[in-house]
Amino acid sequence: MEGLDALFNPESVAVVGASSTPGKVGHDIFVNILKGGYTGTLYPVNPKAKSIASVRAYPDIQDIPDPIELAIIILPPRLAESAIKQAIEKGVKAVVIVSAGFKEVGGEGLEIEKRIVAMCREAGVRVVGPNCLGVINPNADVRLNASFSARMPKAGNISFISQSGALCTAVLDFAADKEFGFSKFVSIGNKADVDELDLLRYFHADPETEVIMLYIEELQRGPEFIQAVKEITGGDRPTPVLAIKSGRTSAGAKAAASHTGSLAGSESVYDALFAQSGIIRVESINELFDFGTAFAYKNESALGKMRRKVPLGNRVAIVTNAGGPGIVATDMTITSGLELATFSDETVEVLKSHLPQTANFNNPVDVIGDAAQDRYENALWAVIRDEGVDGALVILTPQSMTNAIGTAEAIVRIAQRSHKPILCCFMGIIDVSAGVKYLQEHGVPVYRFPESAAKTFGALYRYSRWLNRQHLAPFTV
Amino acid sequence: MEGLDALFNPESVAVVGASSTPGKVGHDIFVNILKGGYTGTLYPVNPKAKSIASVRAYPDIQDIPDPIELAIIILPPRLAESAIKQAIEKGVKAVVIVSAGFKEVGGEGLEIEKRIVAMCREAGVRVVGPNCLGVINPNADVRLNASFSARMPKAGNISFISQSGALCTAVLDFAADKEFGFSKFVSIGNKADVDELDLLRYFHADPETEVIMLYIEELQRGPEFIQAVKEITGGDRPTPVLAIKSGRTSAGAKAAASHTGSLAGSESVYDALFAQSGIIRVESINELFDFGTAFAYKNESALGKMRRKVPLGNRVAIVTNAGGPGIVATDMTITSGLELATFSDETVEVLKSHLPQTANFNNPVDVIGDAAQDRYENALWAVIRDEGVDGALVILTPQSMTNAIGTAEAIVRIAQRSHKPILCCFMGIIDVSAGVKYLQEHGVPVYRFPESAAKTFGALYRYSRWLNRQHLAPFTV
Amino acid sequence: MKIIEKALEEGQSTLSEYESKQVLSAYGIPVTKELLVKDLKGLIDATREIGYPLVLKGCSSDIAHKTEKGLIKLDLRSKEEAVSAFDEICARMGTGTSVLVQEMVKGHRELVIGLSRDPQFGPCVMFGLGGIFTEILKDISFRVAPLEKRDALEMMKDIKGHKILEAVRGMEAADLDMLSDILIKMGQIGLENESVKEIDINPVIIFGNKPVAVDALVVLGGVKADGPRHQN
Amino acid sequence: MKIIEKALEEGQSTLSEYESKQVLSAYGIPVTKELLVKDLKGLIDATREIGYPLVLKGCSSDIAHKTEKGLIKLDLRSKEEAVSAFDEICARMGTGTSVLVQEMVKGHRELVIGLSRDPQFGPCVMFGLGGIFTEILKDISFRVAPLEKRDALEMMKDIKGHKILEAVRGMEAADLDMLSDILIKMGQIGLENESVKEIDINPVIIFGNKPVAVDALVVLGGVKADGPRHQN
Ligand SMILES: CC(C)(COP(=O)(O)OP(=O)(O)OC[C@H]1O[C@@H](n2cnc3c(N)ncnc32)[C@H](O)[C@@H]1OP(=O)(O)O)[C@@H](O)C(=O)NCCC(=O)NCCS
Ligand SMILES: CC(C)(COP(=O)(O)OP(=O)(O)OC[C@H]1O[C@@H](n2cnc3c(N)ncnc32)[C@H](O)[C@@H]1OP(=O)(O)O)[C@@H](O)C(=O)NCCC(=O)NCCS
Ligand SMILES: [Ca+2]
Ligand SMILES: [Ca+2]
Repeated sequence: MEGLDALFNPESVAVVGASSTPGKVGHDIFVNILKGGYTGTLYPVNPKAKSIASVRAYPDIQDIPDPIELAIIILPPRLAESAIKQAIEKGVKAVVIVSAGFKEVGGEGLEIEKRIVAMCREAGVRVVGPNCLGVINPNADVRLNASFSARMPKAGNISFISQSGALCTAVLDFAADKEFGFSKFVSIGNKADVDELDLLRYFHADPETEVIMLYIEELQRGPEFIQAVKEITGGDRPTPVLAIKSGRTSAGAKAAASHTGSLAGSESVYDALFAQSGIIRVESINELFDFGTAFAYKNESALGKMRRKVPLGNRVAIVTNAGGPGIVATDMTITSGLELATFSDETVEVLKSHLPQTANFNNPVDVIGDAAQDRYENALWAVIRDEGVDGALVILTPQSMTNAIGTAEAIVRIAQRSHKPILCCFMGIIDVSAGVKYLQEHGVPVYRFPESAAKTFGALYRYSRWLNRQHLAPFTV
Repeated sequence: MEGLDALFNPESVAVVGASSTPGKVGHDIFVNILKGGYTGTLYPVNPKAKSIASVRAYPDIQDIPDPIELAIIILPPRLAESAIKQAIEKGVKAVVIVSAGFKEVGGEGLEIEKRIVAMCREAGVRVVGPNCLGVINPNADVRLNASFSARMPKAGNISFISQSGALCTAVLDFAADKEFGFSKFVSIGNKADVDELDLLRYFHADPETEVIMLYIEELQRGPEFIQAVKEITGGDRPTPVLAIKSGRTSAGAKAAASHTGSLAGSESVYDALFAQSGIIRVESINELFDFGTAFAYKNESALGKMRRKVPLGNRVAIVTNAGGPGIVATDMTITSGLELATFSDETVEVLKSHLPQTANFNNPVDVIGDAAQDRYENALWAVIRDEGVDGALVILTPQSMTNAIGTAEAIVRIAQRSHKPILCCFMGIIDVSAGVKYLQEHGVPVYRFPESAAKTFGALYRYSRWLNRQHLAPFTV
Repeated sequence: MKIIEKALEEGQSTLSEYESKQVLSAYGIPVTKELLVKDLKGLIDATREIGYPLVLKGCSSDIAHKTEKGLIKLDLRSKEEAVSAFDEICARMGTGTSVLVQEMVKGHRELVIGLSRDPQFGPCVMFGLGGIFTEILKDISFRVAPLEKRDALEMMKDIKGHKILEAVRGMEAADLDMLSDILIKMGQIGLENESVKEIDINPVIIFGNKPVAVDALVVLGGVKADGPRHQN
Repeated sequence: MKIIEKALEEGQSTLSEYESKQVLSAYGIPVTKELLVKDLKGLIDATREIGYPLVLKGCSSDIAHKTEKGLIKLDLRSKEEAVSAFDEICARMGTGTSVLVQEMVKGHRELVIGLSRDPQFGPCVMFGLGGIFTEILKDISFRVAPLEKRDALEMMKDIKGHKILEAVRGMEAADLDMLSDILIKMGQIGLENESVKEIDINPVIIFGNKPVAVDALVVLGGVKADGPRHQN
């Protein structure tokens, strides 16, 4: 893993092919690292320039007077090859090759790529790329933004691995818009050396990564993948993996002698692979973010340990102040393989003692449009304590008596006292924004629409079944 | 329809129950109308206040010295009843009852609601609500924001009907965020008088409405609904209707003697109803907006007439500058019931003459990462002219040579010369925002993710099949 | 219809299979060739008329789930088999039993066609995969009556297993015109007979390319549709 | 396995139904009771051993789609029926024909269990709805071999029609342990026999609550899996 440490947490970085012409990739990436506030030392390498963005440049990586841990290569293939030779001699631990024109174009590009990998493996140097967007580590100790994206994402506890560079940019923009934080962010391009499995293992071991997101077009390894990932997603300190696999329908039916053969598209195999290795397959980028937030949701247990909030069963309680969104949530709850919990008589009694007559005391609990925070607090506390309830969805729509921030505070108080997951839907952006912010700051997942909250609960439940499965002895499921 | 004109385009409005206490519904709605820049005359009615938000108040609607077309009632049920009696005497043409506490609580509330409706029908006065969020018409000639929402949406050509008031607020916020415009916006609450069918008919006749969006929990009418809506969605000047129907799974299986009886949940009936009346059922609010934009997409024909862009078939061409998103779009294209078009030899030749060797000349066309606008323009023009192509998806990811605005201009030029729909996906918010804005201003639908564009194309194709079906003689399908 | 009125007078809440098929037949829906017999002589006459292989079913309006009670004898190929099956059914059902003698329709494709009554929208027609799959897959679609032909064609396309109607595995494509016609007529039965509450035709077997109603159940007691709730 | 090696030597690209089932049987997968006969005497002996009702099938490794050629005679109930069916098959197939005499397994529930080989991940096991529904609904799921028991149980739950395994319509719930066992063993066949490229068992009929392989096809010529493409 040492090489990968140098990738995400290097003491020093050389950008080979740094350019002083704005708009060139070699310029922009250099400037993004510089402006991102990288905490190590950054060296531009360029044979013609004296300095790049005011930083003294070196004609060759070997001219740099200090040791270099990571080299970022932004040069066409042939130049890249000789630059990497020199970087190895310089003693780098890892290289990131951003440039395109390698395996993906075939011919000489492919040959050069092979030679580079052979050379690096021989020297024990890890290679990311080529044809990749770069690497980001927003952690305050590092602040490395070696990417095309001018905006460094917020620090968080979710790591992202992408096979598509183009998608990375879109995801980073999307994340910025949602103030979504990342632990590490890496574009793997052609996967000449470092691939998804290396990174899954690294992030599993990484204490700053709670959830791994993966965008993949094809996997690189064979059957070993299942065994290895099973350990990651369901072993001792499990890390959930959420994946988007594209290329779903592209595999046409093959000519085969048997029905089985003709039905075995690569997509059915990927579904199998994900099911057997405990990866949660996700349909869209929106969902990736929705699920990610909830999978990272943790709580301090009575013993002072942080533990992930996954439901022990599929019985959901809904607390809402409006009928319509309650129905929408109910629909999606059922569709997502969950059930509406049935409350104990005692719970119903408690609800009756706290809510007005016109409220609904059964699931979904309607605290009625004019509910302030106290009704939410009492109702949520009553249902979350019920033994027949495995978690709750709290829906708030802005109405005249609504106190979004007060309700958010109440929810956080209860969430801290219960190990059961509580997902929120605060509808509307403007009126409820203070409440939303408070929930986010306290790690409670909050969504804009009830469908999203319910669907996410379904994914959490799927993962909890996987954890259960992995911790039971085989043959007792 | 006269009563409904008074609802959306009144010369004068009285707010009965206007209040000077900020935070009270009667205060906020009054102020929202006032600050929204209503072009007619606005009168607060309040027995105790001299003025509300600096506007002279009247103790009673009958004290207003001028004629009143629309009365907005924000008083508890009993007071509402007598206020409406006086409004009728005053000669109003329509009333909107915002207050809750009527049919939905049963008992006296229900009785009062019945009496109000009877009284209004007798007098030929239309009633919206009760228990509704209000009415909005952002058109510059009217600018009526009689709602809880402080922000008036932009003017547009899509009208929205919602049975859930709570959802309205969320939708308005969401729309504001996306700079999405509305023609008319109405919350129908208990539907004591005006219901979805009245409004569908009204919006069909409304020249400012091109698309109708509907959020519904249950329909009010019987079989007549199908006949009436068929005319709207598939008749002479068809207006597409996009609907979210919630309550999908809530109808549990009934006890029935036959299998058919036990399988006939109300949801299967709604699916049937929508299929038979040509309503496009939509799964989420995100989709509602995605589809809405494309359904409103029009083009000036050679004769100078604006015509809606719907594909004549399901054969889609994809033009992209990145492989990954191209695959994602291909997947969703197939999943949405579409096909990837096969190009004629001629088209392939034209593509070859304009694109570099490493490009992909078959569908999806990959113009390669370093494409500027000219490659997009040449490739798109080549494929859109192909007789085997019914429309196109254009995907742009920000890369070093990308010219988002130039590409957007090229797309608009081509879109104006072709009747085939062209949907775009410009990934990323920041780098491509100028291009996105240009497309939006020129009415070309643009999405953030390729899935959305492909799925939307699928919905357009579904609608085009419906139009076809309705314009063929029966028994020849 | 007479047969329905008679059953209502006699307090029946369902029609027997025989009666149900008479209703369908009256609307031109193709049903199995069949005769109701009460004794051995009737049986022999009926077998001559219908020909082997045939099916015997103990017939009564009370019995909804015949299969489970061993009152159905399939694919009988000779007089001996027919007589012994008849005796067995009579033994199980007691004296005065009516037994339905029915042609055996062979086909691999089983569909369900049904009618239900929605309180708000009135009669609705159902189409889907039949046999045990009706329950297991619930692969069905509905349309509100009256159906246009294009509604009927679309509702068949709507089910996931719609390929079953195509030429698969060496079988002919099913006759979609005949199927549409059945669906339209089911709607008509619902519209014209307020006392018909529900109908199941399950299975409709595709014999060659022709649909045949092989089993049917008409449930009586149809409530009037609420009618438009709206009183504009 | 010997039987496979022999077939490969003889240049067969598939195993006959009889050979295929011997492979399955060797791995403990329950198959129909059956005998291969060449003449009338063999037929009579075999019918005695297996008992009526039974099935005759013209047997050859060349014929993948037997049904379409009229070489399958189902539900034969007597010596006469068996003999006339035998003659008909021989007439169609020519001299030296082998005919498979097989017990007739009755059950309403048909499943498919299969094996395929992914170039990257190796042998994969398939489970799904069988009979004509395999093609029509494609309601199937896969797992990569080797399967754990919980993989097998989950893959059965994964199909939309998984209710078919429950107690429906008066039928017993299917024996999930036996089914899991078959699925696990299919994976094992794939892992242990590189020359097996694909297997179809279709249908597996649930007889009572027990699965039985009623028809089977083993396709030979399995290429070795690429192996891990990664050379770390
Ligand atoms: C690698 C790549 C970015 C180079 O493109 P370019 O900017 O046109 O390259 P240049 O030849 O101008 O080289 C860049 C700089 O490196 C300098 N350079 C040349 N040889 C050098 C060497 N041996 N060492 C260091 N710098 C060198 C050049 O002088 C130039 O600097 P300047 O602008 O100050 O003159 C381009 O080939 C490429 O691959 N682009 C695609 C990248 C991509 O999309 N990746 C995948 C993302 S998902
Ligand atoms: C109607 C409703 C808003 C009234 O609530 P409220 O603000 O507590 O009502 P009040 O009794 O204070 O009356 C409001 C104003 O009308 C005035 N008023 C009283 N009688 C009046 C009359 N006959 N004519 C005019 N104004 C009158 C009051 O004096 C008061 O003004 P003030 O604040 O200046 O004193 C409330 O009952 C309600 O229904 N709320 C729910 C609304 C809702 O959610 N709708 C559905 C959205 S989806
Ligand atoms: Ca970890
Ligand atoms: Ca219109």
